[in-house]
Amino acid sequence: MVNPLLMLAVALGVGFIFAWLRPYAKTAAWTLLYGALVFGLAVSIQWLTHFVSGGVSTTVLPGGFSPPVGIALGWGMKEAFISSIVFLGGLLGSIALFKTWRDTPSAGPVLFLLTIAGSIGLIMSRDLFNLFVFLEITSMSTAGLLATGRHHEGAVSGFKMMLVTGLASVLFLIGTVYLYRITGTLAIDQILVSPALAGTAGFTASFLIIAAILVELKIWPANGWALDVLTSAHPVIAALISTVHSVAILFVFYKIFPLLPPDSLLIFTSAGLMTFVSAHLAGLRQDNFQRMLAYSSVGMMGLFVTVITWTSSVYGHNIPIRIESIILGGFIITHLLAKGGLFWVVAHFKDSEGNFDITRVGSTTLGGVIITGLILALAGLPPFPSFWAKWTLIREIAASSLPIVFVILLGALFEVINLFRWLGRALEGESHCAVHAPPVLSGIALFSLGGFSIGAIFLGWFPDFNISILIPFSGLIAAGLVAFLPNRIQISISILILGLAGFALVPGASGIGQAYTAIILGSGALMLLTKMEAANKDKWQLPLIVGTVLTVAVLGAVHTALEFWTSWEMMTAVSALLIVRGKNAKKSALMYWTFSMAGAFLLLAGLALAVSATGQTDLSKVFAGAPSLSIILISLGFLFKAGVLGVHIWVPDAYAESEDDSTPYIAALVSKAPIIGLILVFYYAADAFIGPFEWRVLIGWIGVLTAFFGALFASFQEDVKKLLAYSSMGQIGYIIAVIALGSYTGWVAALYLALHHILYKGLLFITIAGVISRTQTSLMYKMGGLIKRMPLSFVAVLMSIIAISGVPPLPGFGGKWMMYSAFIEAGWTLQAGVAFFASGVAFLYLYRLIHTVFLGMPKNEHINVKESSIWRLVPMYIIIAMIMGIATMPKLLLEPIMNLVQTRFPATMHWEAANLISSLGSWNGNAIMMVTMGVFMLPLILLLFRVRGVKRVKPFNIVYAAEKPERPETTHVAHNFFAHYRRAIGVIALPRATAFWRGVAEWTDTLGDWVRQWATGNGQTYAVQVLLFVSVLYFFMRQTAL
Amino acid sequence: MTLVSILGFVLIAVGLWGMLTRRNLIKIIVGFSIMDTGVHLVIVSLGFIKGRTAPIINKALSAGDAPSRAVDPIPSALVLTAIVIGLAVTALLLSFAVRIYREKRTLNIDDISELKW
Amino acid sequence: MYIATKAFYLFVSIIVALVWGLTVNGIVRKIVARVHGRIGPPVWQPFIDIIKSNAKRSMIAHGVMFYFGPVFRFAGGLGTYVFIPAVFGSVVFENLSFSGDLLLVMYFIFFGQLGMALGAGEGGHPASAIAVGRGLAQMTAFELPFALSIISLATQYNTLSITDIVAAQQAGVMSWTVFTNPLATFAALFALLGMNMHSPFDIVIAPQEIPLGPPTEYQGSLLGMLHTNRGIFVSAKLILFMNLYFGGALNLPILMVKTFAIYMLSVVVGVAFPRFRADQSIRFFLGVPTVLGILALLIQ
Amino acid sequence: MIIFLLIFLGIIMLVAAIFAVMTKELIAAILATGLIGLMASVIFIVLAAPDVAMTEAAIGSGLTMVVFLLALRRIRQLGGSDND
Amino acid sequence: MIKRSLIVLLLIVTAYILYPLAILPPQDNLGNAAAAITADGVTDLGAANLVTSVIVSYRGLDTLGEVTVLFLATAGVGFVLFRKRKSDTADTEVPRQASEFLQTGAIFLWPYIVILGIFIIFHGHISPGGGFQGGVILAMAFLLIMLAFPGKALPEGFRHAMESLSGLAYVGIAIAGLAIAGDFLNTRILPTGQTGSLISAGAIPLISVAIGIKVGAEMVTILAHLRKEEA
Repeated sequence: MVNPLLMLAVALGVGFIFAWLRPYAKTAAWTLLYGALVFGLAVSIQWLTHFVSGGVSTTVLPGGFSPPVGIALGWGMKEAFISSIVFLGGLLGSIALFKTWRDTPSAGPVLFLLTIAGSIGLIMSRDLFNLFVFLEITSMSTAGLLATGRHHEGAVSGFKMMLVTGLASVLFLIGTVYLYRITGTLAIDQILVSPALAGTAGFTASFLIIAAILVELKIWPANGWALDVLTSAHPVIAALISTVHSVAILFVFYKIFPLLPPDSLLIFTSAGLMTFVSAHLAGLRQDNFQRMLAYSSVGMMGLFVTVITWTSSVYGHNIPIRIESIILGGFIITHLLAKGGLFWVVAHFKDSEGNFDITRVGSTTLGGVIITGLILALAGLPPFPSFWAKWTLIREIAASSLPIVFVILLGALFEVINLFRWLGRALEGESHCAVHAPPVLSGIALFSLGGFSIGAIFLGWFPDFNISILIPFSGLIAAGLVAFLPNRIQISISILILGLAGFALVPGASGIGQAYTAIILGSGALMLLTKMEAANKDKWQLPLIVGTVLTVAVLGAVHTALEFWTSWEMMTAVSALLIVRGKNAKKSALMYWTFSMAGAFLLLAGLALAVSATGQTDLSKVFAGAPSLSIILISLGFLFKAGVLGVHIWVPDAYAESEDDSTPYIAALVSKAPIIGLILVFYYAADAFIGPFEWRVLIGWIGVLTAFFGALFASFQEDVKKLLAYSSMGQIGYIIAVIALGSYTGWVAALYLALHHILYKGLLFITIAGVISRTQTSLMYKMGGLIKRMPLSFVAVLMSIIAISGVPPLPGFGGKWMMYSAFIEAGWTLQAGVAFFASGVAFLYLYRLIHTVFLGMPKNEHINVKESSIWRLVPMYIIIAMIMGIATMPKLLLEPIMNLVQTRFPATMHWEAANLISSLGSWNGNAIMMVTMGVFMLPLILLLFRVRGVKRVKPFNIVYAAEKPERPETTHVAHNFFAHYRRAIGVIALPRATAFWRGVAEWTDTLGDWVRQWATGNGQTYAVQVLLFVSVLYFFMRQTAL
Repeated sequence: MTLVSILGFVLIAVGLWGMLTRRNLIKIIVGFSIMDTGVHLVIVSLGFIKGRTAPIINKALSAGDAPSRAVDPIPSALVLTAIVIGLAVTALLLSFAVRIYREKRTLNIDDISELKW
Repeated sequence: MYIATKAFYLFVSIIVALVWGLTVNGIVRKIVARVHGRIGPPVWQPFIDIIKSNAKRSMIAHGVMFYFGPVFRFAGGLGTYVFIPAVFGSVVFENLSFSGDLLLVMYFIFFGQLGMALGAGEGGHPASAIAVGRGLAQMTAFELPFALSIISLATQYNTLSITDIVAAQQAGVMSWTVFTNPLATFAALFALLGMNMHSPFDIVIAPQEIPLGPPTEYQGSLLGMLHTNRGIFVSAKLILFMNLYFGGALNLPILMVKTFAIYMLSVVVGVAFPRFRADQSIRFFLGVPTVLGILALLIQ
Repeated sequence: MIIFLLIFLGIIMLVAAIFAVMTKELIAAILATGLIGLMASVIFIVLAAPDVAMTEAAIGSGLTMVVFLLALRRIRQLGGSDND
Repeated sequence: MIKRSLIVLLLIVTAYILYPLAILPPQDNLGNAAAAITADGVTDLGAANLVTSVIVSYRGLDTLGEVTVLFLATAGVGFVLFRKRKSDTADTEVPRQASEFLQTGAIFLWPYIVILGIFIIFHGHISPGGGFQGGVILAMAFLLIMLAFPGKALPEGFRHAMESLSGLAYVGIAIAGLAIAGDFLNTRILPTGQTGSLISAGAIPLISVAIGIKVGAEMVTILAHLRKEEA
């Protein structure tokens, strides 16, 4: 094995001669430079593999003297890992900078290389003064590098950095020499065991050292300088500082924090948390992408400190290597690859004036894919390493301290909102000038792919994770790879993918989940047929649709809590991406993302709590033994995702602004994810989970109120897609309410309603998408009289509104019947009343939907629209056939559902021939169908006898005297159709939730603004803040330590 | 020696005061430099033991006597390093100041805070 | 054989209900006129209307849905009626109540409303659309107390079957729901006022401003069918109320007496009060009647 | 005896330091800094650290001052003044 | 004013924090490390000046780092002040002649200063001084020339060569230690010789020389960078 110090020596040597050699032997100089980095990487990786396969850590003694007289350098697995990271980041960064370096002075590459060398020294050294020297090396070299930017900001921030790090190193130095004075040695390992450390002087000296490192680590509030530095530096340099350098300093912290007594760990944890939250909070207000990244980097450092000190406070010195590798390793790799990658993106897409416009990134497909990958990796989504890290971290913390979980998740929420906001902007720029994709881009692709594959490696550490859960990704990628094929072939392949996924997933699932997965995949495939109509304008859409269907479907096939959380996150991410593809969907998608993520994090907290409380991984056992609080958190998460009253404000926009062709999948399929989630929770959870209050009753009320307000809001919409969105909200409300009932009838009703919702909401959205594509508007009052032009669509809408409203004989009635029966059985009579009112109000919007679009006066501009294409009509009528089939033979569908539900609740309904008997009444779907047909046919036949006398007139030919209105639009009363209703009870339909959440957003923004103003930009103020930080920290520390 | 270390700390305080309150970049650097000197004094004072001599083996100090008669050589070594580093930092700070003046025509630290928030 | 017998019984039952419904309508019109101080139309005027309308040689159609509107409406009326057992214990008037329960009847009422609204919509006359909007809005409002009342009943009798509810009221006058559960009954009676669309809740029809309401565009046998439906639907509603709240009927005369009495209630109120605007009537139904309904649920 | 020397040097250094921080004249401040370095090197000799004393004299007072002055010179060339 | 009071307050707090350190009583015995060095330093390394032993050998990595810091400062200063303009060659022009007194003095003095520097470098392991001190003195000599004869400073190429090669030599000796004695920076690759004589202490003098040249060259370069004319 190569002596690890050689990495350092080679880097230093090359650094010394590069500048001199370059004028004489250009190629040799560059070869040496890159050679040094490659050498270092190779050595580190060689050692890393050595250690991973069981090698023993060693100590390197330069000069051959061991402490206390000499300097000891540690070299073990952690060191090798971090140094691999450092060299990898350095190598990639230097490649990215090559073009810049070619025509600037040699100092650039030299400083760069020496930063790497200094970082290696920081990683290896276990001697305090030696650390001081290497700290100075790295801070001098990074400060020098800041001048690369060629703007005065670089010099200004370099000055600030030198000022603050100078102050910090004075503190460090004083602490160091006093520790030497007290303990007689400079070696950390000897100091740690020295009895003299315990005294006041030892404490103070240790405190100074650690405070200095915390300042270098950019802990809030002493981090204003770092933000300025990362903002003003050349992005690749910023990447170096924020990843390589910071990680090295982090490792220093890791080595020295045991100097202070264990009681003080909580203070470090809090400081880290404050940094994490405040950075992301302030990041919310950034309109400079690089500065946002700076905040994000700072936040990451806070999280690192939290993780390190927290694990140490729980496990002492015996932190399980697996936990450390997953959490710290995962976050560090992500930090290096994803954050570094984003900084690179900035570097690559900067224009000649140094301005960065993120919309240019998304202007090419590759660019879009890359930035999506990087941002998702940073946001901690599967299968990237950070995802596993986040899961493990939250699970571990949940075992001991729930408040910390919430604080972390709050910060993480700010972060993901922030990241997605920028992703939305990036993907917006489809039409900008195409940027050709030079090697750097492929380098960034390497970054994200690297993250991806390393994430895959992480999988091996999770026995409770079945790889089949990642099938959606394969599907997404496969569908993406065929995006260049002609449309219809592409769709056929997509349908095939869904089928294959079905073969892979369905057999492994069981019970309700199995049925769910099969149904989702089947209906997804059916809806995909509609895409055959026309060539895709948007290459992304189809893969994302396939991904959405698959991620929603896979939820039914999970067995463990981790699998569930994974598929949930995938579903959230992919569906958000699908929404953001809409033309003006940036804001709506952000809102969707925000609420989905908030829900997901509640879910995560709940799951983590349940997993750590039960010590189980299997979903059934986890839920069965879960504490009440975790059940509450989990179901709250689902309620967020379901968009129940109070958090519904994302629903209309997300549905309305997503592409018309994507909406069916979101409305019909994605909306089922929280339903299956709730069902799974309550399926497995013990009946006694109710806890301090009747949580189920509360959910029930939330459900029926959601149903009511969904219907009410829908009645006041002018946009047909928003109307349908609120309608979905309402329908989901019913389903949630009956799930909350937790009774046999309720659950049969829930499953039945959910299945129907897929059918008729899919049907409606497909049909309406066809109408919108023909009329080019989604505003209902701009349509009218389309029954003449699109009769088949009219019939489809008619069928679905009859089904939704629950009017017999269509199957909607069955759902309503079971629902009321279940409510009344359970004694939830008031809820039943509200539900009934809701379904009454539903008539308003349903009538409005069909009337203003299809009936009434046609608009002049729509005189010549055509019927929807055959590719829409076929799936539409397949669904209609299914609806009719169920209406006639409800038993065929209900019997399997009842069998499924019987596994959880004792049956309270039974069949007598075609008659379904509940404890309260009976329902004979078959007979009702017959009777309805009969009573319908009778008058029809009577009327048909008189058909001779019928005189057909043109639509405008109205009013008794057959006069023609001059301006047909004046006879169109569709706008604000239910004005009187609004006058009567509109006051309860005021957008209070919207106002509330807007208030929350504004307050958060204001808070973020306030936090970020802390970074005044004045270097001297930063120095004062450092001193302030040190002083305050000292008093907190004293509390615990002395 | 306590007296010298206290002197060192006082110098650190004065330097710090200069660093934190002066507006002129050069004066800030002067403050920094003074602070550095203070630190050096503190370090050397820690290595000193009353009545002992420099740790150089010569006629006055035989190798055998060194443990009992020489002062601690390590703080001296540390200070040497620290002094050189201090100079390096000062030089770099000054070059930043020159650069800032060149770009912005000001040496007032309040005028170079446009990178805020 | 069974089906043929059943169909025959059903036919008889429907004819009886239709005739009785039309008669009641005629009587009420007469009474209202007298109260107003007019002579009023003859009692058999509804029959005349039907015949006259159907006798028209030609009719205008705006399209298929326009044509279907009255069919839906009439089917709704018929359907509602056939799912209600009209006379307790009678084989002939049992109708088809075995295939569904109270919930079915409540939702079948919507069937006709919806169909009519659609047909009227295709007519394209603004007055129709306005009227439908008002009608639907008012319907949602008065259905709420009615639904609360029904739910109260369902918990009271622990069944949703109409026949069972009637059976439970056979122990004597005091076992009628109106006495055992007066709150629910009154909530429902308020709702009935709305259902009958008499003054003060006749904004939907609003003969003066939007002639006739939804059927504005209809004439000829289409209008005739609507007239026919009015007869059968009135019967269905009244019989339903009678069954639910007033002990049902063991034979036709009792049925006639009870339904007439129930109908008179709304007429009396209608004559006494001026018309409400749509929003006023909505607020009205969401006020006292709904509170009554909620109390009925809570007090049990 | 030595203690008085130290006190004397210390007072000079303190005065110089306060002067350096307070004065408006940059050149004077720089010279005062150099003086502090020089005094410090004397103290180092007293503290039996001749190596440090040499270094402090050469670097702390000598080169540092030169570096300051050269930087100031450049600033002056750019039109800056000696006062703050 | 609020800021000032805050700073005063902070300084008081800082003083409070540092107080336990400042009042530590003077020690009367050497710590572990120092005791070991003073006891075994001479036999270990053969250098009479234990401070040099510590600098060059015991804590040689610090010194390598320190040299790197200086190198970084040089590179950084050059980089920060770099301007893609003709004025960068200003140090070859002669903007202003120094006084004759200075010129004469410089010519007279600088050989002595150089010799002093070299002496200090070479005697670093036996008497006070060493690479740093000597290097700085060398730099002073060249500074004198630079001041007296603007434009006649050390040629840039030579400076660069010195900087680079001395640094390389330092690293080379360190690696030689690894190759020969098995430890990076091991100075005992050469015989330790007679303590107190010029040729003794193993590779310490060699490293001192490398340090001396390196420090001298770096200092001169820093000064040269700073001396360039602004236009």
